[in-house]
Amino acid sequence: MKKLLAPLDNAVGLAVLATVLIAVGTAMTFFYAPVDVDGLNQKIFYFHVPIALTAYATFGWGAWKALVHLWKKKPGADLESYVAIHQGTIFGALTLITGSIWAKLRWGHWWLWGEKELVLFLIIFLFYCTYFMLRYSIEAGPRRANISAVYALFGVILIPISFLAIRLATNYIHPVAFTKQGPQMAGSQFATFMVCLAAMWTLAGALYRLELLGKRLDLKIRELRELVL
Amino acid sequence: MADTASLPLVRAQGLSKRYGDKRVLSKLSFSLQSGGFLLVTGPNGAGKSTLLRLCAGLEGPTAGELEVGVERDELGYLGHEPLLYRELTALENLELFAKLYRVPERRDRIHELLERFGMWGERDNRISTYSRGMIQRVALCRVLLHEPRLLILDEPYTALDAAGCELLDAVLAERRGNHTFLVSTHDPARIEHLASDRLAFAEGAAT
Amino acid sequence: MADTASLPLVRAQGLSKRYGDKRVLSKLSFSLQSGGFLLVTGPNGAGKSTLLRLCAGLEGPTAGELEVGVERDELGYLGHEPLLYRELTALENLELFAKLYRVPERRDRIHELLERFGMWGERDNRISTYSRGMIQRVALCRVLLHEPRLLILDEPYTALDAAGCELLDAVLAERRGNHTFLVSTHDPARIEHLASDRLAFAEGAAT
Amino acid sequence: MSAAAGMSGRRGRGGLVGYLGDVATLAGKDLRIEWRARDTFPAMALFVLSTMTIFHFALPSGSSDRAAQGMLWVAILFTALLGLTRTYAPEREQGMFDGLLLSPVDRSAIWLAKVLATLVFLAAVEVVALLAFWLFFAHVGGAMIAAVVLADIGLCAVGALVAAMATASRSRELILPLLLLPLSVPVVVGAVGASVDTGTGKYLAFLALYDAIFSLIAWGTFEYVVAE
Amino acid sequence: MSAAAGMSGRRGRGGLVGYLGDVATLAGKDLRIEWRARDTFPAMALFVLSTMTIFHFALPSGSSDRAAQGMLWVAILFTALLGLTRTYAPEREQGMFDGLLLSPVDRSAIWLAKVLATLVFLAAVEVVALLAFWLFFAHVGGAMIAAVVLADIGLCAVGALVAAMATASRSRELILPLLLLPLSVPVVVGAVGASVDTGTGKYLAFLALYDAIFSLIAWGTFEYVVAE
Ligand code: HEM
Ligand SMILES: Nc1ncnc2c1ncn2[C@@H]1O[C@H](COP(=O)(O)OP(=O)(O)OP(=O)(O)O)[C@@H](O)[C@H]1O
Ligand SMILES: Nc1ncnc2c1ncn2[C@@H]1O[C@H](COP(=O)(O)OP(=O)(O)OP(=O)(O)O)[C@@H](O)[C@H]1O
Ligand SMILES: [Mg+2]
Ligand SMILES: [Mg+2]
Repeated sequence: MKKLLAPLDNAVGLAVLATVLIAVGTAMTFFYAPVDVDGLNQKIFYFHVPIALTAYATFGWGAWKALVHLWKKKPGADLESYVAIHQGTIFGALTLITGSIWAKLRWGHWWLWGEKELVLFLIIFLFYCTYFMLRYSIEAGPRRANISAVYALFGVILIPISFLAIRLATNYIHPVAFTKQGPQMAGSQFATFMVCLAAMWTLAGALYRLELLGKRLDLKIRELRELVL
Repeated sequence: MADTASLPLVRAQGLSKRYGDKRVLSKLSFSLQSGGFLLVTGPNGAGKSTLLRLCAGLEGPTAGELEVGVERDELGYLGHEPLLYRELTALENLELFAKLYRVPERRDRIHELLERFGMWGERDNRISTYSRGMIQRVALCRVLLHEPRLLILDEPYTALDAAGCELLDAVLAERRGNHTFLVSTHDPARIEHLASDRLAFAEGAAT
Repeated sequence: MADTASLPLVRAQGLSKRYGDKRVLSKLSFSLQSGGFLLVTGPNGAGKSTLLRLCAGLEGPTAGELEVGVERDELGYLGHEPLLYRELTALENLELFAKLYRVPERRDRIHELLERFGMWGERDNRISTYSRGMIQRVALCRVLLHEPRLLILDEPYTALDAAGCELLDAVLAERRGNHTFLVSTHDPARIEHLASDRLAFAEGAAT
Repeated sequence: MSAAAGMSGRRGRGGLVGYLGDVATLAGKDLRIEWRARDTFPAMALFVLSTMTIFHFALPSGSSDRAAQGMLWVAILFTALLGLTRTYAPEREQGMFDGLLLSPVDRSAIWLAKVLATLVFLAAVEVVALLAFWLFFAHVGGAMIAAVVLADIGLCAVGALVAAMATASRSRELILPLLLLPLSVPVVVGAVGASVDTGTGKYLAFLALYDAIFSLIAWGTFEYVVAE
Repeated sequence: MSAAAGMSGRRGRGGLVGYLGDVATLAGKDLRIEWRARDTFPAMALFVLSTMTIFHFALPSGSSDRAAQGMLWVAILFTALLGLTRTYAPEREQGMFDGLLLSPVDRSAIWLAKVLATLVFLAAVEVVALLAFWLFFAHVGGAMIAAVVLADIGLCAVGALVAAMATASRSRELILPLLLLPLSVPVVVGAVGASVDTGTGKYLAFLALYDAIFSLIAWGTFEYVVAE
């Protein structure tokens, strides 16, 4: 079992897996899943939603690493948290892009300001953009790591709290596919969706691992140079 | 704490500090016994203030170990900044810190110190209206307020007039042996006779 | 301007300065010939810095007359603050002031000064990363940049190491006679031999 | 790690009473400085009034009740922002963060004191703002006052933490609104809801929840923000 | 009167060319400090976006076009305010007012340099804001751009003077909005009018008049504001 999961801890293995899953997912999207009442443009669902959920997942992962940093003082956790949030921001941007395309097709506008769900996601996205501004305007060191970590924690609490806030006032047109009654879709659609979700998560994992490798290498080189000089 | 006096109160082992690419302290090792007096000297930019800030816990080292065996309330640090609120009067500043440090018989203690440093008459004026030397005097009062076990003083003679310097001489001499000192200065001749240890930085930025 | 040397460059007549109810200078009179060197001494809080700020035109007197016979661009003032932008490097600071003061052959002049004060190697670091003594060195460069006719220096030896003090001794000695000086200090022994006039305040706040 | 990390200042300092005493001492200091040096109160009060005037010109006349409420809340939010920008001004300008961190008080006491001091000023300003609102725009009910109080607590709790973060960064004042605005979205939504919508109760409960959660986190994490 | 009041630094300093050279030197210094220390530009851009976004939670959905324009203007105003609040920060925090006043430049050059430096940043931010506005809300016409440019000039000219006054006063940042807001009401009214109402021309002319009058007054009086 451990051997089976080993590729998941390895950037190259993850990258290969992600490629395969994306290929399968795309194929299923266009050849297996039935065409919805919405027509062909509904196909974007299989990318838009997994990408959005991946963004949340990476933000969550970043917060978890932040907690590890603050709590266990584990060296390296700060970097992991940073990289996770970086990935989250990339996927967040993709969510906005895919969502906007869909919105243009479905609602005829790139963006609806009246729609609190969308605006809220934009705010959260801006919140994480500020993470980078904050981080880069503090000198590298333990203080920066701590502040970044606290900020990441705040973010992951802000997300559910904000959604709770706007759900208090119920009237939004952004659809809800997963309700208390379970997913509102056909089995084949659900299967495709799950494959696409797995594809996005492995993609995010691969990118996360790759960036981490690069950053760690950077640090190593700097340390070595320090020893030599 | 019977044998405190024989244990090192401050111990540095391979202590290094970098700012970005700039190496300020490298592989510094020393130890200071409880009751000792370490005189830190060296040219401008040598790293004296940096070392003192590290010992006070205001910054962390880049590498190496630094152990300082006192609690926060047993430490007194005087840096280049006076660490006084400029909008408050001398009395209000000292009251504030005396409360935070739980100084017993606060009022008497503050009176005594201000009197000694010649600032009692000015106690109700705001720090922002003081001259540079007057600020230094009040800063010294603040540091001595809770009679800390470890006194870290960065160029404490700065801005003092002749009388002020003599006063500080006396204050240091009185406490020598009971307290532990870490003092930096550009005029070592003045307090050499008090020092038990010496740390002389050789090169600075401006050499 | 043939007989400039015999005219007083600075002349005070019944000069007084109050802050609110506080009397800092009262009925002060003195005059300083062009080419003279006035040494201002006195205890903490006596009013030395206040007098120097008045002469630099940074504050106005409450009563009395004060005449300073130089243009703004012939005046160099070094106060307790270094008057440098902390976010800029030493080079950028000096470039800025050299441009504002229309210093001829700016680059050479800046190079020469920074070299002399041992700060050329640090020229591209921001002032905010300097040690206290390094800041004082750059502040001295700024004051000397345009070779002002009247130099007003408030405790210029502050924060300098032994080498820096000797350097400043030399700088002052060179210019003695050609420039006019108004210098306050707590260590008059160091520059007494340069002084042509002396102004000793008797009492300060902390006495 | 810092050499002082192991030094705790808590030993024998009088438990909860000592802690609250420290908070009171520090908050008293902040209020005194503000009062003496910064004329914060009249300036903030006039600011909130000017902002309402601007909105009056910017928004169409005859707006709905909801629009008026929204205006009030934006004004309050920006006033709070302006006040919070100055939260650590004395510490920062005078290098006093070092002084406080060296002293043996619990770090969270510094945060709590700032929250209290800021609350006092914000509350005073809002008395003015609500009075003006009542006179010129609409009736001010009990629910609205409750919403203001709860919103203030949340804004100050989060603000005092985030302002400490901003102080550590090079951008300082400029970054503070960026840090605080997203975090204040739930407050604005809850507060506007409580003052306009039906079902005031659930909005107030939500605001209280927000206050509780964020105060707890801020209280627990402040230490990491100010020290190494 | 100050002893130095009689000292003029103008003699033999190259007339207009020298004056403009000084202005360029000082403005360059300001831009460099801003750029280096404060990340002002990205911060302001993010701020504009956050502000425009947060209004949506406070204001009713489906607001009119005029309300959207108003929102844009409030965002621009607050951004300008935030930028102007920091105008003299380097001078104040580092005691550099003395340094500048001692130097032989004409005092009004200091003001002009500040105006230019602030304008550059404000203009850069507004490119972002207008782009966002154009993408998300409504078409941005030539009249609107003209209004923004004219309004900016007015805000910066008045702001750089008022910020100097505020710096001289004790409450600093807080008093600035207090002084600036009433002065900027005409700007807001004119700008909103120019971008929404018919008869754009008269509003633009009004803005230009405002700029001319206030720039002239500020230029002439700055000297008295900063020196004794
Ligand atoms: C710019 C516009 C959009 C953005 C920023 C956006 C953002 C998001 C986000 C963050 C999620 C994740 C979870 C959630 O909030 O429920 C999501 C889910 C979803 N989006 Fe969008 N979206 C946009 C436009 C659209 C459009 C136009 C449609 C289709 C009409 C759509 C359909 C969905 C569906 C079906 C889900 C799954 C909902 C669920 O989890 O129950 N989105 N979107
Ligand atoms: N924050 C910082 N960033 C970069 N370099 C710094 C920083 N702080 C200090 N330095 C550098 O560290 C060196 C030592 O500075 P420090 O203040 O310790 O010197 P010092 O011995 O106290 O000098 P002085 O006698 O002038 O007070 C200097 O070269 C200084 O430029
Ligand atoms: N703005 C002010 N408001 C009120 N009093 C002031 C102000 N500035 C200075 N003083 C007072 O004026 C007196 C002289 O101050 P000054 O700074 O000139 O002293 P000094 O001789 O330079 O002292 P030092 O040797 O300590 O530098 C002091 O008692 C001080 O309290
Ligand atoms: Mg030093
Ligand atoms: Mg003085």
